[in-house]
Amino acid sequence: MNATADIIKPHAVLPDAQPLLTLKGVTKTFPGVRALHNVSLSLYPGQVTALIGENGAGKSTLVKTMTGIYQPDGGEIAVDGKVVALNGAHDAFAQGITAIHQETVLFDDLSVAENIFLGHAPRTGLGLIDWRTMRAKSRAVLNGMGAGHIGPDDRLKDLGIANKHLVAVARALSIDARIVILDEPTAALSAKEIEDLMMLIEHLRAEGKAILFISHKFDEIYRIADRYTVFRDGEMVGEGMLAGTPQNDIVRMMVGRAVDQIFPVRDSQPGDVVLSVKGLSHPTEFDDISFDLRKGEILGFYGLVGAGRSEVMQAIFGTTQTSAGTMTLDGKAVAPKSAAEAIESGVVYVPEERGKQGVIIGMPIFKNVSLPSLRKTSKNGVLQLAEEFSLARQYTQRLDLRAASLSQDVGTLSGGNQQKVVIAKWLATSPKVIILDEPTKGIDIGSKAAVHGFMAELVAQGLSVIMVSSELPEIMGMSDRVVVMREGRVAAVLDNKDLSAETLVRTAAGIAA
Amino acid sequence: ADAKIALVVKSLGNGFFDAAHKGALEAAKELGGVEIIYTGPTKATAEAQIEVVNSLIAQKVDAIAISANDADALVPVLKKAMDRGITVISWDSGVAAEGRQLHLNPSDTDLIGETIIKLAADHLPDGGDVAILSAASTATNQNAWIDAAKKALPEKFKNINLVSVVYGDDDSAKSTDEAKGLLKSYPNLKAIIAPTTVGVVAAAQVVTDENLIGKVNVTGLALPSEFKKFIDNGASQGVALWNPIDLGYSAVYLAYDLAVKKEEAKPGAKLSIGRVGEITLDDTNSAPMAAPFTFDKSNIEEFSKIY
Amino acid sequence: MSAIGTTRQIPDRLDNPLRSLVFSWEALLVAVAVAIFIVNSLASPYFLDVWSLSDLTFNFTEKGLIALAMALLIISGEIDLSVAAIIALASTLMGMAAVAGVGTPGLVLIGVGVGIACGAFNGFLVTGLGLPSIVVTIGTMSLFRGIAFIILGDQAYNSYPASFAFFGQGYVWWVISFELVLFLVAAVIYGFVLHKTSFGRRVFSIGNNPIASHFTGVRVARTKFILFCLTGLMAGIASVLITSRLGSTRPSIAQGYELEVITMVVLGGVSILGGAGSILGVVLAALIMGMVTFGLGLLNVPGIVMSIFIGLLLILVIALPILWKRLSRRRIA
Amino acid sequence: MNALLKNREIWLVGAIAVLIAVIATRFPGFAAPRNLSTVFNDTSILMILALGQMVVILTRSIDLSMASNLAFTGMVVAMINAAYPGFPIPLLILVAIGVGLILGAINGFLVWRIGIPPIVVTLGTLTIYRGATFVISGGAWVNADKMSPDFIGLQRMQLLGLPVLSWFAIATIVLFFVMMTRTALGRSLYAIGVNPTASVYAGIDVGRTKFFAFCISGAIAGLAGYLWISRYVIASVEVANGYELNIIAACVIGGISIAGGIGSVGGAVLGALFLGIISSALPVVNISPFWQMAISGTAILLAVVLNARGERKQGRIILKKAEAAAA
Ligand SMILES: Nc1ncnc2c1ncn2[C@@H]1O[C@H](COP(=O)(O)OP(=O)(O)OP(=O)(O)O)[C@@H](O)[C@H]1O
Ligand SMILES: Nc1ncnc2c1ncn2[C@@H]1O[C@H](COP(=O)(O)OP(=O)(O)OP(=O)(O)O)[C@@H](O)[C@H]1O
Ligand SMILES: [Mg+2]
Ligand SMILES: [Mg+2]
Repeated sequence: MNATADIIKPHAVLPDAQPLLTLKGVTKTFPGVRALHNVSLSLYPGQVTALIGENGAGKSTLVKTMTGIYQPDGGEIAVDGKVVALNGAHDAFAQGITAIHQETVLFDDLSVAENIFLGHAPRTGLGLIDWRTMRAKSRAVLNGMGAGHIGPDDRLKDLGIANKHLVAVARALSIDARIVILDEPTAALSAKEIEDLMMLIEHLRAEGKAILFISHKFDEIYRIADRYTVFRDGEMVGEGMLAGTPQNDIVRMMVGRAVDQIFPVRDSQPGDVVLSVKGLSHPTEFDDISFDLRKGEILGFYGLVGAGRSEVMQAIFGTTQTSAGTMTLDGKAVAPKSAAEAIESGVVYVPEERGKQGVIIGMPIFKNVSLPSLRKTSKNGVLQLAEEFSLARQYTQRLDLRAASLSQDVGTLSGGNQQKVVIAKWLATSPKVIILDEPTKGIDIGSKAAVHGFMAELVAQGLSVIMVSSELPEIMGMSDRVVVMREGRVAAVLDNKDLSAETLVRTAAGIAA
Repeated sequence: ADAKIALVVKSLGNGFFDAAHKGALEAAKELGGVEIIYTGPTKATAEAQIEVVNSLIAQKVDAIAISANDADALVPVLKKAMDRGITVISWDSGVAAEGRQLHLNPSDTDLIGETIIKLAADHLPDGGDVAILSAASTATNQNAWIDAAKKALPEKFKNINLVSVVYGDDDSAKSTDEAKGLLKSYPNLKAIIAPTTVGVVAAAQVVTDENLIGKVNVTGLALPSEFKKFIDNGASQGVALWNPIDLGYSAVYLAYDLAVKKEEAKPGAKLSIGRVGEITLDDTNSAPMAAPFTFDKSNIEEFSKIY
Repeated sequence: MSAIGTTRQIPDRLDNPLRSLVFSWEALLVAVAVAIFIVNSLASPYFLDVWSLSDLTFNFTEKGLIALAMALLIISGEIDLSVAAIIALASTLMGMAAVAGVGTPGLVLIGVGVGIACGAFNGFLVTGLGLPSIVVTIGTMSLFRGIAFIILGDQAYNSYPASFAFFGQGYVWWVISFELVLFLVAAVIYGFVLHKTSFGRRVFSIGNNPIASHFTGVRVARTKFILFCLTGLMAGIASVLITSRLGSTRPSIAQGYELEVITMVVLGGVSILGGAGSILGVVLAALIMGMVTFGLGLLNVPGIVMSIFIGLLLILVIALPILWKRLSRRRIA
Repeated sequence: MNALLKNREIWLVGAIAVLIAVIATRFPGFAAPRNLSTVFNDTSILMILALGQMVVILTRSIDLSMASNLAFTGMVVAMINAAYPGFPIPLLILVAIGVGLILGAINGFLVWRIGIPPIVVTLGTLTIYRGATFVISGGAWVNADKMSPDFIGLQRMQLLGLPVLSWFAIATIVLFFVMMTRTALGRSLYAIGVNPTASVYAGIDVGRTKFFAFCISGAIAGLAGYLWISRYVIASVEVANGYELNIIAACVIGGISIAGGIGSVGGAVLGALFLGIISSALPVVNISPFWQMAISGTAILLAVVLNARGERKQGRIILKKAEAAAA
């Protein structure tokens, strides 16, 4: 690997700014993985620093090191120029460091107030928890960030995903922090909520807090950040002021090469209707969903997060039961009552929640791939390992899986590679329809291109693809037609020829043109 | 040693069996050249006792003298022992006839049944309600005594009314709960008869706790050393038992008679048991040792020092 | 790192199979078993005797049979604490039938049938109603044995036909008992099913991630239901054996067996959290537990003291690999 | 009102009231306050133990060794009392709590530092602690006549109309209530059960908190050891054998989720009371004791079904129409 040649020399740091927090030579190793290697980073008051890097570059690991959840193997962390030891999250609180982590890490069965104050609850004179003050303070924090509709006594369980995210933000703000870290805070948010969050970040910056912002979305980064730091394979490979740095340069630093961000050009000529859905309904989640999917077509599903797209897909896949509606596949009526039946008929689903619903962590790659095809690889129910290996190799290599061996636990792979294993397992079943739910969510730019290229290849071979995505460029770049969903219903089915982003967003949000 | 004799008890730790062990050692010394293996499960179940017997078979002991947790369940393994040439006798709590060569009853079953009722009746000149708190529902000897007691009631104790039989499983907590239940359900209860050393202590403690001394008399079979307290405080007017030391002594003697002296156990046979005397086997090859002995205020002091 | 597009051959596996065999859990158990065998032979002159060794097997065959099915159940992420109660209920109903004059084949059918029915009941509560198996089976544990107590109370059944004695007391050949043969045959079958069939593969996948398995077309509920039925079946078979061996039935039969069975399974290297384990490990663990209890029994050590050894063995055998891994990691770092 | 109906404790109180009413129709004396206070006293030890178990279950763990711990500590204090009858009882209680705590700490240490799953650890110590009871006592029982009058008498003393044993239970309940609702440790116990990962992020040391949970259940088992032995006046190896499952059953009936994070002091207490009422009522309403096991098994199953219904996640409502209908 000859990467140094591509690295752009860091810009000079502004001389007048004193960093609030500095990391020097931080190293962190997990068994078999060097997540951080000799990393340095500075955060400045009143500035937003964007941390950029491919999946697995070590960004979240760095966040966890800065918040005391991981202890570095080497190097030092200094706040205000003084070296500190962070032996747990409370040490980080004490230093005024707070973070919204990549995973929403909250307590479903506890109240909002407690979610905000757990670990640093106000005490009475006797040292007991002072619930009254805690509620009052929670209300103040929530009101202060324009989230007054959330009550301190609400159970977190009963909140929607966006509100949960706001509670996470409130928690971060409840600590009088000087350093605020946001690790992919926008991944689960809709356009409007992202906008609110951006305002909040600007507000924090104006208050003089030092902010670290992590995202895979370049529009957000250019919108909010002042500086950037780029990581690759656990090393810091570049940093500087964002203004004047072209996106392409940053992408080159990230992946060590230039990446073609253009979506694959396809000569799409959809054929006959393969899957036809009519009036599919669910008591509470969606209603009267109808659409057709043609052979060799990529049908995009667009909508705001929570529009119910995943539920519709799971109904088609047989894992959610419907109350009304019919489906035909290749002209034959189907009504799958389980995933097994759907797979049998040729419909497969790459779920949104990869770790929970997609890969089976604890099992090696080849067993993950062969699981839905066991009938094919085994003889009278008796396993044939050689068959399984060859099946797994065939499909993972087509997807350019990066793995040391096929017997490696799938849990040791990066997110993008896990996604490839899930796709491989479905391809091995030779499906007619493949449903991809947010196929590139949280996936870095390189893997993203691979997945997109692969989708193009699939439809060229005559498969039909449904792609659920909340990313406009992806929807517009990949789909032949787009189904827009809003609040559990189909708002429109649009042809992708000369479709404007504005139309899409307006339809999804229900705003008249 | 010339002979290895295993004394298998229902459960280890029970004072009654510890006393029997003493007697067994005494017999071994008297006979000479006898090694006693004192063993048993900690939990009084048949399955656990079977594993103990299995290991004794493997050790090729000469004789097994067992007080069984279950009259039937132990039969197959004891038969196996006999097939492998081991002398098997039961004592205290017996096994079915095909599982042993002879059975040594601590006393005559009918006599015990009658005695435990009599202990209560003696202090109830006008009659009244009594209840029995037994050990495990599977305990052979207790069940035999209760049957005998039931038989004796209409014949000899017309004014005594047995209202209930409950089981404390020789577990002090369960026995306590059952005794309390009896007192609650039968407010007119005059006596609790517990023919087991664990149950009788639990019942006496309950009567003491509920301030029913003088109203409810606890009686049954008890080891004097464990029960002295309740004779002293009046919770009990008197209890009965036989001498466990003699019982252990006799069991070893009989096992020795059969295993080493090659005496034959058959109906009518007379066998000597050293200082205790001699027994005659009945047609089920069993024999009683001695009449139960009653302990009350007059003699408890003296016997509580012995066992 | 190669450029995108060039295909690389991903090897099937990296580690040497021989090496992983030597460092496997089973190897550890074999070492423990051999050590216990040697210690037993040295400690007691009676241990190395064909009849002793034959009698020894009775200490684990019944529990071992249940442990085989329990291993699959625990690997799938569930547990069944009611197995001993199933034994009691099945034995009670067999006793009732025997009193009514049912012959030996009928009794076996009843024992096995009751076992399956109880297992199906557990399976229905867990998979049909979606309840946690640990609490469900704590409940059915009381319920099943409770029914046995209601039926039998303080009585016992002991009028089994003479031919019924064969299952728990009979020998197939010389010192080889029927129970041992049954256990070994069942072990081979279970080992084959778990490790060599697609059913077994699905059991592992369910244990590792039930949701993803469900999304991959594995019929999770059905598979778990089958596993509960299998566990019930094995408890039913064990009930036939133990009833035959004791020649009688009490409602308190097999009390406390459930924890011994689970100990056996865990000692055999099955992860209590599901997703990992092997039948060979369980068989070795059964053998180890049998040898420890029998060996100490030969020295007339009370059963309760033996249980200390079993408890220590359990914790040590689980702790050793964890500590070993930690140590070797520290050495590398 | 709605919130009130959702409250598990209210349901349990209702169930217990119905149970008492049903029993009272067959045996009127049962509902008398005097009798109910006796039932409370009889259930005290189970309530105390259930509270200790609750703390552990909340953290997604389980302590199967409580009954063995109880037997061991009970034997220790009984032997001390037999050997030194003059040893002050309050000190002896402290010894019991201390010994129990040490045994609990051993469990906690193995869970925290070695990382063995709690069910495996306590399955092991379940047999080890009971075996140790045999070893220290040589298998011999300590009988009532070897115990000092104070040892036996303390819990039987009346204080404000209730036996001291009941006061032990009341004090434990109050202490646990304050601990679970008002202290950082109590809230941490809930938090690590609800979401262990989030707890780490909130600055809670999950392993150490579990360790404390086991220490608490151990100390409780120790206290219960003294109470048990002095109540049933016999210390043997077999004391409370198999009782661990009763303790867990009380927690389950009380709505403490085996998956952790859900449960309350009130629930544990009521769950124990429910079992206590059943076992004390059966004899008086003349139901054969042989029915007891089946009845409590059924009660456990019913409780599990009902609790699961209460916990079942309400589906998200996306459709506006459905939302209106549901409101
Ligand atoms: N707890 C852990 N144990 C082992 N390996 C880990 C652990 N956490 C992270 N890693 C590994 O460390 C590397 C860096 O992971 P990290 O989560 O920091 O990446 P990231 O930059 O945040 O990626 P993403 O953009 O996908 O969030 C990856 O290879 C990951 O697999
Ligand atoms: N109330 C909630 N609490 C937690 N997570 C939620 C909640 N609502 C939605 N989510 C999560 O947010 C995501 C989107 O929800 P869902 O998939 O049901 O709707 P969708 O319109 O299909 O969304 P998407 O555009 O992400 O596919 C899912 O990952 C879901 O688990
Ligand atoms: Mg990350
Ligand atoms: Mg979705």
